[in-house]
Amino acid sequence: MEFFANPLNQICYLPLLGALVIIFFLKREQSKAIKVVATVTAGLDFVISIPLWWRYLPEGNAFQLTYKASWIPSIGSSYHFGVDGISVLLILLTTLLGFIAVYSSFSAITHREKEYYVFLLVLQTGMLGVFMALDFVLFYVFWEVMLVPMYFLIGIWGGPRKLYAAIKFFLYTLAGSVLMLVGILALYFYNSTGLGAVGLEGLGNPATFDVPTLFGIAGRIPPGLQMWIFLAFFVGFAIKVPMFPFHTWLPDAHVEAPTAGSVILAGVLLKMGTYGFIRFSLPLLPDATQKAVPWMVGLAIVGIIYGALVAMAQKDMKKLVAYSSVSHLGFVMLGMFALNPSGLSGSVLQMINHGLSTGGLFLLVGIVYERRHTRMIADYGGLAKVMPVYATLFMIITMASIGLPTLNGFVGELTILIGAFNRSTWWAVLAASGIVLGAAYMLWLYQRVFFGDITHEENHTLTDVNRREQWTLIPLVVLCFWIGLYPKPFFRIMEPSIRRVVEVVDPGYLAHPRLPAVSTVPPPAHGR
Amino acid sequence: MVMTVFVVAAVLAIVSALVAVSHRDPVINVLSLVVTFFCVAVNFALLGANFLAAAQILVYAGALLVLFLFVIMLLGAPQAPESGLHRPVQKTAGLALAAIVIIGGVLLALTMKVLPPASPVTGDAREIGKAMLTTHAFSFELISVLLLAAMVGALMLVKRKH
Amino acid sequence: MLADILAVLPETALALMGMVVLILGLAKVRNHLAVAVLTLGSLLLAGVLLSHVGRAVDPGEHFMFGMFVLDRFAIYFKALLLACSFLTVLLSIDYLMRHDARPGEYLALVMLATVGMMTMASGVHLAAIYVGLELMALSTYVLAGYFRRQVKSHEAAAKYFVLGALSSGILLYGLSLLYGATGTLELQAIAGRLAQGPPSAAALAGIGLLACGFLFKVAAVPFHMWTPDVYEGAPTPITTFMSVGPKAAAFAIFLRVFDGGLAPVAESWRPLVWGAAALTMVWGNIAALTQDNVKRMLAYSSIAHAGYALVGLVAGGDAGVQSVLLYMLVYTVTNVGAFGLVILLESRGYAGQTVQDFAGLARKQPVAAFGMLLFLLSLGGIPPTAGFMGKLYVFAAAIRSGYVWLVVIAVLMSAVSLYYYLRIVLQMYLRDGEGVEPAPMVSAVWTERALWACAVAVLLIGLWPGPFAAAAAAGLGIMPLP
Amino acid sequence: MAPTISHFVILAALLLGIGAAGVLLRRSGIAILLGIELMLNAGNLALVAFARQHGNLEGQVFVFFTMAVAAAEVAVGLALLVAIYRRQQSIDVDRLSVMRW
Amino acid sequence: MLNLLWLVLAFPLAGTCLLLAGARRLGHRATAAIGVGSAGLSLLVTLGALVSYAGMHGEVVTQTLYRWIAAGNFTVDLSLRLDSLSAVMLFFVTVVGFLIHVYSVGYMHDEAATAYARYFAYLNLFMFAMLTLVLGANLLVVFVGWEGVGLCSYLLIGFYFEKDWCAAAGKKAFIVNRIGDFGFLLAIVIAFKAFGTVDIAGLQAAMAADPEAAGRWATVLAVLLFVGATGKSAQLPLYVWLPDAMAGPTPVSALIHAATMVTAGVYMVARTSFIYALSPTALLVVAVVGGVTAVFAATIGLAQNDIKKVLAYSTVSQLGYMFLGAGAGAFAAAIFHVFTHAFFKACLFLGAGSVIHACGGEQDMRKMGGLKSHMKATYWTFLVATLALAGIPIFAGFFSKDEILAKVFAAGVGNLHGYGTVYLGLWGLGVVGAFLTAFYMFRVVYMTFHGEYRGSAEQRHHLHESPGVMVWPLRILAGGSVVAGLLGVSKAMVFDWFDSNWFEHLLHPVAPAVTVGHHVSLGVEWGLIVLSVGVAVAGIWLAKRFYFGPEAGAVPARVAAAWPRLYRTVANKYWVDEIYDATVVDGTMMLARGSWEVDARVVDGVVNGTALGTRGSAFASGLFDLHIVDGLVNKIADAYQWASVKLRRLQWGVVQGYALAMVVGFVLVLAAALWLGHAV
Repeated sequence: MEFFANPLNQICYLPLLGALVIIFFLKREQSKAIKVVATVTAGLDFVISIPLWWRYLPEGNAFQLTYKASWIPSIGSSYHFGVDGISVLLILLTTLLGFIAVYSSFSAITHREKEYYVFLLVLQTGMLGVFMALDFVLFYVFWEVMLVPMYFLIGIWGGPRKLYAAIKFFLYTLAGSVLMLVGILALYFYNSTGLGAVGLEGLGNPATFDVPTLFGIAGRIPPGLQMWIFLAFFVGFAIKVPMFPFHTWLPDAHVEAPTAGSVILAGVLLKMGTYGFIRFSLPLLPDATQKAVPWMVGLAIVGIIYGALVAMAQKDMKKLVAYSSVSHLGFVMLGMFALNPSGLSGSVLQMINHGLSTGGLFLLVGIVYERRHTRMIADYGGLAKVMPVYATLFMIITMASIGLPTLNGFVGELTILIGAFNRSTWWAVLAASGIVLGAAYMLWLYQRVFFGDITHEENHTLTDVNRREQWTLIPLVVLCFWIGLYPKPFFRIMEPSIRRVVEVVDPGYLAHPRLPAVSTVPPPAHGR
Repeated sequence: MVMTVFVVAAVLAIVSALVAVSHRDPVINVLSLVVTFFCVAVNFALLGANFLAAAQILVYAGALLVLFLFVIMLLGAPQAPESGLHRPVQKTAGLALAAIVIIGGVLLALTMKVLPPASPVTGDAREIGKAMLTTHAFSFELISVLLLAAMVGALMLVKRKH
Repeated sequence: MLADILAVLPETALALMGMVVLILGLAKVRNHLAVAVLTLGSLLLAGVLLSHVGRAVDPGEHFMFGMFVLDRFAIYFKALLLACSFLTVLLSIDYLMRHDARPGEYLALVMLATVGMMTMASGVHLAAIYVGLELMALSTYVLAGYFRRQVKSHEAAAKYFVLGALSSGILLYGLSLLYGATGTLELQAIAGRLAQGPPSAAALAGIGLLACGFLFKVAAVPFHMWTPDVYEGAPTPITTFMSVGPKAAAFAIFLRVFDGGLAPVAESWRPLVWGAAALTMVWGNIAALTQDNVKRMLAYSSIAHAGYALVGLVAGGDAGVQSVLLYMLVYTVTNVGAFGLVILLESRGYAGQTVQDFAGLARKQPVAAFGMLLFLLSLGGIPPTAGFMGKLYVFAAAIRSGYVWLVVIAVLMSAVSLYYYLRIVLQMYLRDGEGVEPAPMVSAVWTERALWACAVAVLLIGLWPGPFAAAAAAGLGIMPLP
Repeated sequence: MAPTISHFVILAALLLGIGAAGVLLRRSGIAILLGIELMLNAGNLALVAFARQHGNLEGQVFVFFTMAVAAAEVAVGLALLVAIYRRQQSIDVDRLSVMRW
Repeated sequence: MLNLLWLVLAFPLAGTCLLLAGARRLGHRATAAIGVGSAGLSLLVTLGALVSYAGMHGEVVTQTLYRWIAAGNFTVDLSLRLDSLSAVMLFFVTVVGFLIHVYSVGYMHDEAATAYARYFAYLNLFMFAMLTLVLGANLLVVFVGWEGVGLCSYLLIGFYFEKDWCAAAGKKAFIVNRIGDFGFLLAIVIAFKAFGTVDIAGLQAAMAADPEAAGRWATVLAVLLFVGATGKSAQLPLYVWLPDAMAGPTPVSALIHAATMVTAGVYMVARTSFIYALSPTALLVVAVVGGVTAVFAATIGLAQNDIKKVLAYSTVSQLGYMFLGAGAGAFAAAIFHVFTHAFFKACLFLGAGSVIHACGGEQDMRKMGGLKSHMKATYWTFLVATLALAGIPIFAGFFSKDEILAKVFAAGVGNLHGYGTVYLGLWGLGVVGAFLTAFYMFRVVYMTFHGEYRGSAEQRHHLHESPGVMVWPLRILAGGSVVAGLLGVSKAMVFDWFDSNWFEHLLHPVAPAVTVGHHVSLGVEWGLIVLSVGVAVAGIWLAKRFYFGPEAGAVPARVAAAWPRLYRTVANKYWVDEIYDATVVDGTMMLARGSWEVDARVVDGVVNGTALGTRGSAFASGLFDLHIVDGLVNKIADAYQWASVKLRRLQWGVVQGYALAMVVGFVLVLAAALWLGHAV
């Protein structure tokens, strides 16, 4: 049937299928079989997602490989899948990390394996759906669906304070997303019938939740309404990102979640927030976006520096990495709200980078955690002697995360800085200072964990990474170098989609780019 | 003449109603309630609802009185343990609310257009019966089901064992 | 004349079958199962008749001298109510077996209550509505007190009775005031009179008291206080029944009377309902947060859900009504499922009373636990369950009418509500319950069937709401409007 | 002069209030039942009065129904009282407070 | 040949990969073969390239490998650029690099196989990065190399990571560098914003095309770039990492922290000289920082006893000279000094290395002495290099340093940009620095090689000359230290017979000097030469007075006793490290902890209160109080709990209570209905 002929549907629902197989055909005890099925499914999912890389044609339509079917005709919501350059990259990231997450859990998860892998696979379906959905209702459905398995992953296989972390994660994100729903509805009715009692005339178009269709009215939404909708979206997305004041669920969730959970959380879930901004807020609410720029950038920069500082104060590896995510995503937001091609492409690339490097870091932390069952930095030291390969891998990922040239982080950060600078000198200056701090806390971590003498007896007997663990990490390392050395293909894929966003949110920018800005304003006072 | 009848009936009704809800002895309560019902029946009559007046007396003064007394006897005429002292809030609030209800109701009544009674509809048996078997036949049937349900329910509730 | 008889055929049949069941019960028929199955059969029969009759008669027409209509609205609700009763009976069978109670009267009363509710759904004359309401009420009073051996059961019945009678007294007074103001009890005529000019004080007062009476039936704040106690004390199947059937019926008359007969003065009652809705959502959810007794927690949750449905009523218009219709359906399958699982656990020997009793259920009863998870998520409105779609429609309708702040309250409260739903989930999945596996007392095959039905419905509505929304949409706008 | 409609309605209001007071204040189940009956009767009286005012029968017929309803309610209520009395040798509603909070 | 330029980079990179991959399996020989081999190959390629480049008269060769970044309108190619400037750097980097690879074979021989492999891997990686830095055709590629060398120095300093202070030093180096890089990065971004390109040639063209904008941005750019330079080239105030960097293996110190990496800053200034040329302010800043650093570091050098520390500070000071020169607009002179300095400073370090090798890892000069007799070759080569550094004629250092001083003097007299007096003052500093340099270097020579051996007995037994593989590089570098200077003999020295300053000519097209109208007369020039030689000799004489002969070291002791505070201050490097720790480091950490507190208490607190509600808070305060010391949270949370409990308390079980509530409800609704109705 042609539903499954569509590659997106295949990619999205294959994990679900695997989950069902595990549920119905395997018993709790058959842990081996369960692992095999899970791994095969996830791996296959990655494999079948690879063709997107060339099946999506950047110079083609805005959304491609689309699949549209009637779903809830009465409210004009349809089952509409499709990808553009941005989502293609995120989908690939998701399938890759999904596979790695499954593959890396073999030895980490020892009890209730069946449920674990089921939840992991369901989670992946949810995430993929979010990146593919082109209908608001559908998007929202996937958006919330993936809360549940994540809740369980944290709550069942998490650390000591898992229950608290799980419920915090769930309620926090939920509270945000329900408000987003209100925003969606307001938009929906403005497009069609208007909002009665607040006396807002609608545009009288046929009611629809179809995102591409709604893009059509982007310009015509009155600024006031735009502001409100933007606010509603903001709450939903900013919590997910997480942006500065809304970030506190992140450390708990990250720290308590099992390794794979953290990888997915950092690698993909956080990207949903940023993806939401770039997919919905910017193209749908240009005026509000323009107005919000100072606020958003402010929060982003605070997040960059604040996150770095807090990370520096951590004694727990995972918490440190978690806060570094706050800092990195600050960069993503900064680039995004520079609202120019370089900034946006930088921020999209940085989403991928963060997925790779932070995902890698969580994997690495997970490796020693499995061996020593502690995440406290103080419990380590001198590991470089006993685990040289591990040390090398950790070094590479660290460098990637602090943005060393020839590694992915640098390209992203630089492009973001270029973009940000194009709007205002001081944004770039402040943000760049975050890079220094980044180096500081990561290297300090590295030093404390790997250098010096081995202070704890147990560490003498630590075994270096085994083959499976190596193979979970090597893909990430390769990608880090690839993006660092030859990011062009990535940019090429996202370029047109980003141009479309810019055209809407900053009309006339592309016509006469303010770049090079040999312009009238002296450097400090520059920016808008 | 009509007025005097009304006044007498009304006053009697109110007094007996007060007794009915306030006296300690349930038997007295019930009996004075019957007096109230009787006075209401008088009012019905004054309003030209003769059949209803009769029904009121039959149903209430007859059936319900008996039923109540029967139950009271069954329960050995329990003296309701009235002290009420140990729940002053309930008491004051209750009284206050009752007062408010009354005042509200009265004020409401006064706001109504005081038009002289329109052409007195003769609510005699024929009229009512006709209405009940034509217009309201549905409700009428439904009432029968309701009574059945009540009967079954009452039975179920008091049956000693099953 | 024939048309009249035809129109009321489902009710009639049900009532007659009820008497048959009653007689069988009194005749001390040993085979209780047969009686139960007969009940199910007669409910089905009523359903079949309903579908045929519904197709046969003209939706716009009034029957029984204008007492009774059989428009789509009525048909939708009757189908829903029959479904409620059907599920209730399914849930009751094992329960009755376990308490070796004779099912005759019990089942008969359920059927009679159903008759009452059905007449409420299609009454267009306040007298008929009132009588139907009383029929439903009386039967449920008795059912609540069905298990005389449990002190709670009696207490529940008594409380329900006293408060119910009080509210019906008030309702009656309200009716009479309305009658005084308009001179008629027939909805269409009332609408006509009210449309003529600004409502008189008497009319307003009547409307207010009417609203009170209905709000009591739907268990909205501040007329909700009976709910937790009665739900806790009543036999769980009856609790289930009360939480869906009468509530749905009450919403039916609420919609028909307020959005129909009283539509002309909507401006005077909409704010009332707005307040009631907001208050209900907040109160219900917050009170539930610290509730350890599952049945009471679900009681508060059902209060909160009444609040959500009221939001739809406030929204008004076709969209609003449709959303309420859909919401009632969603809420019914979900809530029956949740309570049904409590029953199932009881029948499997778990306490199922307090939240802690669910500890580790995921290990011991994976399927049951998953079902509970499904229903709780649906109650919380998490996709892809029915609950989400229900809320989506309600909120959409409200925003469309511009009640944004009401919706904001609603969504925030639904987020809060997740907290107490998750408390159960947390116990089931995240805690490893200790203690040995209790042996199932009796087979719960019927209960399980009911639960499977609900689970399927919840998922189906959640994933494919189109048809159901369409059905709800079909039950629109044919109410008597001036 | 003849009594007008509002006279009757006022009387109805008084009865309603008194009945409500009974429901709210008395702790004996029987008294509460009586209070309820009073309230219903108040409603009836008002109905009949309005029926007279509007000159149609609807009110009266409705009153007839409500009488039946009242009777039914009394029956069930009394049955309940009996059952409760059997259990706890009292019809004091205050003792019906096992379930709370 | 030139189109094979990328091979220069490819070989070391390949070496790195091979070594890292095979770290487990390779033995010493194989490792050495790969490591040295790759360096040698890239040297060969370099020589070939230079030969064929010599053919074309100093025009610029660029080779684009591929389009690296293309984001929005921000596009950067990965391209290499060979011009005379990069050619010079290329030459000595590969030469010195190769020699040090060779030397390392012997020096590191005692390391375990894996460590050995790791060492050479890092060394190759460094070569790769450094050459990228040199050959980069646009600022971004330069930056890649820039960061790369930073990383390598981090890795190599931390090579003995078992020693905590080594690791700490490594981190310090990287972070301090990072602070500098921050400036560099901003400069790149600004350059792109202002001129739409980061390509060096393109930038030059753009600035030429738009003088107005160029004028506006030049200072910002130049200063930011210089911030980067101070980080990399260890100038005030960011010099602190270099002395600590001596924690690394000595060859590393020689290669990275003396010959090549640290000069990257100077190179970068010369590379972007066209920007500095536009900004007098920037030039002045560079000159001042350079001059002050030169003397400042030299004074510290006086009181150090660790042989490598002394050399380290002398490096800092020499770098100061280079910047001084560049600041005076004499970019060619600066690079010239870089060039010569590479040889003699490498030689010195390697010599020191061989000494340390001989003394079994001893670095404290007070425990040395009299080594002259035990290790001839080392002594002589060391002496030659010292003379070069001290600026004794014939030796390389003399020419380059003198060139710089002369240029600075000229700038002073010629009142460059109206800052004449300042430049004169700087010249004075330079002269003083020359004196100090001569003094502390001969202090080293005397303390190390003359007098009696002061080490322990069994160390004495092991004293031995180093193996040939270590000595030959010394010899070659010593030779370099002698001849290298002849490339840039200033005209004055040959009495203006002919233009002998080949070096300046070579660099003129890429880094033209900022000329002063005024020309210094021949006599004055000779006066300067004599003066600088004079101070050098004086320094040597004083060192001999103090540290040679029977009562060696007695005088300094007396001096120290005379001015104890002064002595301690100098010996403790003016406590700069301590000050930095107290201010910058501790400040940051305090900030960090502070914000962590805020995070845990307030931000999260509010959340716990609102989002979780009742049990959440109970639950939270059960599990989370350790973080939430603050009452705020609990208060908000308790509010929820309180509300919930209160609402439930209203449910007090008495039916008439409920009835009461209901009636209240009736009344309220009634009132509301009437009010609304009439409001309508």
